[in-house]
Amino acid sequence: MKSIELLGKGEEMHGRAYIKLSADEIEESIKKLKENGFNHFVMLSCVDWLDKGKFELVYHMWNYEEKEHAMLSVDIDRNNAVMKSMSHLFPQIETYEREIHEMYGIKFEGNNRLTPFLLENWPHDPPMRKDFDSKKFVKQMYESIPFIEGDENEGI
Amino acid sequence: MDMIGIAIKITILAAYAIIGTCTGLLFMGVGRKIVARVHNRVGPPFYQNFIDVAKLLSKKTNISHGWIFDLALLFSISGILLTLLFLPIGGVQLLSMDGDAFLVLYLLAIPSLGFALGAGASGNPNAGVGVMRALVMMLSYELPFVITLIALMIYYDTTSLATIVRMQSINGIKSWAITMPPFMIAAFAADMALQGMLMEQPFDIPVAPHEIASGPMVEFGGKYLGSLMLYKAIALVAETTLFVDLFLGGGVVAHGNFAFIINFIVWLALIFLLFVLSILIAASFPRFRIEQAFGFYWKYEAIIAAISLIWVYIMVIK
Amino acid sequence: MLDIIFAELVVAAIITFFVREKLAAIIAFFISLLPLLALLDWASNYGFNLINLGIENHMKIYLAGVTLHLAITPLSWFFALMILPLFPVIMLYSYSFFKENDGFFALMLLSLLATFGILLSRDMLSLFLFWEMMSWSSFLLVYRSKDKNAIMSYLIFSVFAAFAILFGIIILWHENSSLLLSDILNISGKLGFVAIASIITGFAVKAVIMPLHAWAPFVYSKCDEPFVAFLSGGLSKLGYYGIFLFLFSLKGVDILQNYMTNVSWNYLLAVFGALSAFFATLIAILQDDLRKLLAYSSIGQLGYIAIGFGIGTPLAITGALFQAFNHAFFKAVLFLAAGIVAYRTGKWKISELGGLAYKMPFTFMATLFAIFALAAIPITSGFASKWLLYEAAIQQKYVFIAPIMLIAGVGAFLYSFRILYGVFLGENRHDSVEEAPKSMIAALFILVLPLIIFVVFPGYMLDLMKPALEAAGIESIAHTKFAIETSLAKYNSIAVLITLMVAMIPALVIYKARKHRVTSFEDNYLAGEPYELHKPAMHAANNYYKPLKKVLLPYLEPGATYYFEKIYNGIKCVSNAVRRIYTGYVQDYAIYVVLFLLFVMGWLIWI
Amino acid sequence: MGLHNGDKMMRYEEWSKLARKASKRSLWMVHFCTGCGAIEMPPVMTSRYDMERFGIASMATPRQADVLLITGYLTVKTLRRVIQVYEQMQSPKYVIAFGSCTINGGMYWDSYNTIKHLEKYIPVDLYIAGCMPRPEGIINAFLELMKLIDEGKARGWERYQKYYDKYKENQRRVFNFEVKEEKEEKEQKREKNEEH
Repeated sequence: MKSIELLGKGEEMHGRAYIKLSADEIEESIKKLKENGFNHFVMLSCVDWLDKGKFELVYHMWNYEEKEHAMLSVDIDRNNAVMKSMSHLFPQIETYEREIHEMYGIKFEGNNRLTPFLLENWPHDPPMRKDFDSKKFVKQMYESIPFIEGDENEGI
Repeated sequence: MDMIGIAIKITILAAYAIIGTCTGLLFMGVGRKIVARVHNRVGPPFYQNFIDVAKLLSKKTNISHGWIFDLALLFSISGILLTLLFLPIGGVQLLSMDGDAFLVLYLLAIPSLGFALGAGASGNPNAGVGVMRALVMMLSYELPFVITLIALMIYYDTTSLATIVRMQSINGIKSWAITMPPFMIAAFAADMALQGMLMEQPFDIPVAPHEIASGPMVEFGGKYLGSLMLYKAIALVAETTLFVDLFLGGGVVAHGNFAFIINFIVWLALIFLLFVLSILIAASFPRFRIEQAFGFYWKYEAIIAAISLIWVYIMVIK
Repeated sequence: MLDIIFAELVVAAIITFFVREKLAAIIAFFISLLPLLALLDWASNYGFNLINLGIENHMKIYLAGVTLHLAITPLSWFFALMILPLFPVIMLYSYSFFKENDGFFALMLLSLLATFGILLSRDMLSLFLFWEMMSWSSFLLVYRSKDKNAIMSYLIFSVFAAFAILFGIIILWHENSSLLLSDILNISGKLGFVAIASIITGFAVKAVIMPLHAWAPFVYSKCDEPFVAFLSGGLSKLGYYGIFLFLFSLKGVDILQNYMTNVSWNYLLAVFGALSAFFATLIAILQDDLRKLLAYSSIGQLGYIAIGFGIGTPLAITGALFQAFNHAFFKAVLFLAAGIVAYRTGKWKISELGGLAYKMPFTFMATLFAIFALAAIPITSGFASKWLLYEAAIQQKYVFIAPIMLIAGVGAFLYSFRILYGVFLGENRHDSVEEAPKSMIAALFILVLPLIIFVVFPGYMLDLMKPALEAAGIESIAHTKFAIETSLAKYNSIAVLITLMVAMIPALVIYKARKHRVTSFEDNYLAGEPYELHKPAMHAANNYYKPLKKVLLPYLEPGATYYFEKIYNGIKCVSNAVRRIYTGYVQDYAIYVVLFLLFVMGWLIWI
Repeated sequence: MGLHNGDKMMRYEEWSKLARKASKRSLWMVHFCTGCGAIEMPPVMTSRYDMERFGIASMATPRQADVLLITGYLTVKTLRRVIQVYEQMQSPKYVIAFGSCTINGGMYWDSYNTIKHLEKYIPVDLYIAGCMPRPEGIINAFLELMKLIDEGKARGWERYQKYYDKYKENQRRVFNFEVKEEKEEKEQKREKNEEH
């Protein structure tokens, strides 16, 4: 796998290169891959390992010539989740970072558009985290809103 | 100023106004049926537009944006009724002895200016852009139409529609303007201009529902939209009658005691034919962009109209 | 009595220099009523005896051995009726327009004196004298705008006009050794042609006909509004007064015609008028600055008068005079309204204005009516004048001019709606604006009055014109009080108005049948987006006719100013070459003198 | 945006029989396509099912329309826009809700930001069951709506005016994601039985 040779580490998983990196190595490895062939930044995903107490950020990149998918994975601590922003490498990373910030609460330094994105005026803590109980929230919020009863001959 | 004479005249005018509105609404319903058949579907009943107008005028809440917005409603219906009454319909000169083709041309502008004011007053950006397109469209289709109009006037040496109709109906169909070659070209150019005037499909750029949310009519609802539909119906009849008066002898084929009814039927048939032609063009063309429409009218149509004008000028000079 | 009026005008002009602006305005207002009084008094000998103060209608001024003959004629009476009412209205308007009095009223009174003098002068010397007084008093008013382009262009074009007229007058004076206007008839041949042609071009500059219009957009858009209202409403009519005087009253047309028979000269005037109407309208559509737009629209509408004079038939001339009358009033209303908008918001660009209709309802109504008159909608007298011009063009079978005139008419709709939508309708971005002061509103509605009177009775206007036309040997066309009859068709304005009222009934029934609720501006359809969330920009007036501009600009680019730039560059390089001679060293000058002497000696020896 | 502040209440009875007949045969729907049901509309409009034969046409703006189609799940953010469109429509107006997502949240029953029961926020005249109903279902729904209008049962617009503040309260709570804890309910219950 070309990306593994380039970065010197990582192993092949289901036909994709899975490379484990630390937080400070991530920037120049993305730059390196970007220079030789991996010019398509697919997406930035985040996995919440509640029991291990960490978030796993995965930067997916794609190489059109080699037809190879490289996954650069970084682990960051779950409690004060802070990560450097990579939006200066690929502009679209800014949007992924906004969504992950809203859904997981990871703070990205250098990205100055961490404003509410999908959930307008959402006061609670980020909903995608494993410790957020969506069923209980739905019961408390949506069920608690009463139906509007009127006298019967008012149509349905 | 005998009162009876005036009273009769007013009743005739009122009768023709009502006939114009009903035929207009009927034609729109039949037009939707034809378009449906072209799309190979059943289509609404022919009286659908009567129901639509009744529903619109019976809406409970009518939202307006101030007194300038209401001007649209007042100017639209009164302006287009005025235009209809200044046209010779089926050989009957309603008021067309008192005005001429230029007056009708400028009377057609009153309703569109009224709409422009109403749309502007609503403050919606879609309305502003829609009115801009409507005015650019007016500027573009007016050039060929005006050139053909002048060709006719120079040939018949009059600007009054009543005299044009009379001179074209001396010996029935043979004396129609469209039978003469230069006027055939002029009729083609004028018919394309008619397509723009009626705002039918290829040229319904100002009221495009997808791009600018139906343009000037964005904030029109209830009785305002009802008045707009009435305006469109009467405008349909007025503009096609103008074309029939200019090129097809105003539908006057018979003279004599029952001539009135025959002429009326011929007039009705002619404007229906014209409307069907424009509906078929509408059903088979996608919408133009505004620059394309402007270029189409000022380049190609204007050249065609100019050819007919020069040809008529040479004929008249000789 | 007449000399007393002239004396009072001069005295008032001097007084208003030193008085505070409010008092100056009042003095100016009452003094400018005097010529109007004289006008109404003289109306008695033209079939309208209203008041008779016994002001005699002719006067002689003896000036350094030369007598200036001043007398009223039917033609100048009609033109005075069109121009002089503007002055008191402008004084009324500027009562609250100016903050401090820096000579505006004095200069306006001087230009009133000059206008009165031009209209009354019966001999060429007084005509030229008052024309010069008019030029420099209006130049000083233009100078107040402190804009280089406006000042330079106005100066150059007025000087060119003055020289052209002076050149013509000198030839005429030399030919038949008499300055009286009535003696011009017995001149013909090459000299006559040159004289009349130069005088007509001189007047055409002030009448803003296309190739000579380059000064108008700068001056109209930079000077202060009340003056521009007079400039475009009144002064341009003086240009047409001169053209009518020399072309038709003094049979200038025959002099031009029998010199060069193959070219029909007044058709040339009509072609220039048509071009100016067509191109000025298209340029006006694309403007963003309100005053520039009004300037080009004014050039366009004045083009119609040139077309009328160009066609030359009685029908065309009646139409042209009617159009001149309408233009004087509706253009003055539009410029004064632009002044009110600037007075209140301080902005000119249409894209920055918007939504003033609800804050300034009266100004909006006056502008709306003036716009209807400009766009020749049949409910205003604007239509009658344009209708006469169209009839004349068709009667003469002018195949090139008629379509251009009609298209320019339709083009007028575009920029007139631009003014209405851009400035008055749409989103209101000026909350602190309130209605204009009373005096300005009064001024607007006084000017709108004649447009209403002459839509109901177009016949009256033709009666007013009849003495002027007969004096020039043109028979007036058939008309009753309400309708105008021509050989081609009939226009019955009262039928149109009554039918409009009757046709309004169904509209009112529908309007009154259901109650309606007025919502605020925020409750607009923005594809569901609530307005409060982002407060998006809602005014679509910026770069309004973008598609039209994309199509038209390549054709309109090389305008008249393009040619004037070429002339300007030519003069510049010539003057550069000449400049090099003056090197500043005395020796060079000594050499020049020696060379010149050698040249002279050689010349003498050689003969 | 105070839609109905101080408005005289539009009574259903004031509506004449003829007007009701006319509005039944000429239903104009506003083209607001939320969720996955919008793709069912083109076959309804085009030649196979052709809704225009019943006088139904699609209009560009809410001002011109009578029927609002909610074609699928609604997130809280979209509900805010739907309510803005609903309030801009001119009464008498009707709402037809497509699919199970509007009835009880459908497959997003446990999602934190989709609306579960639409009639808590805007009055719904007609539900169409199905996880996106087929065009026949939609045409049948329109005919059903016509029957309801005839019998005078489709009075959603009147309910919205009558319980306007209740609807607004629900909408405010859902827009701010207000959560009612059980303990507050327990405290309220405790206070109630203390009073007794």
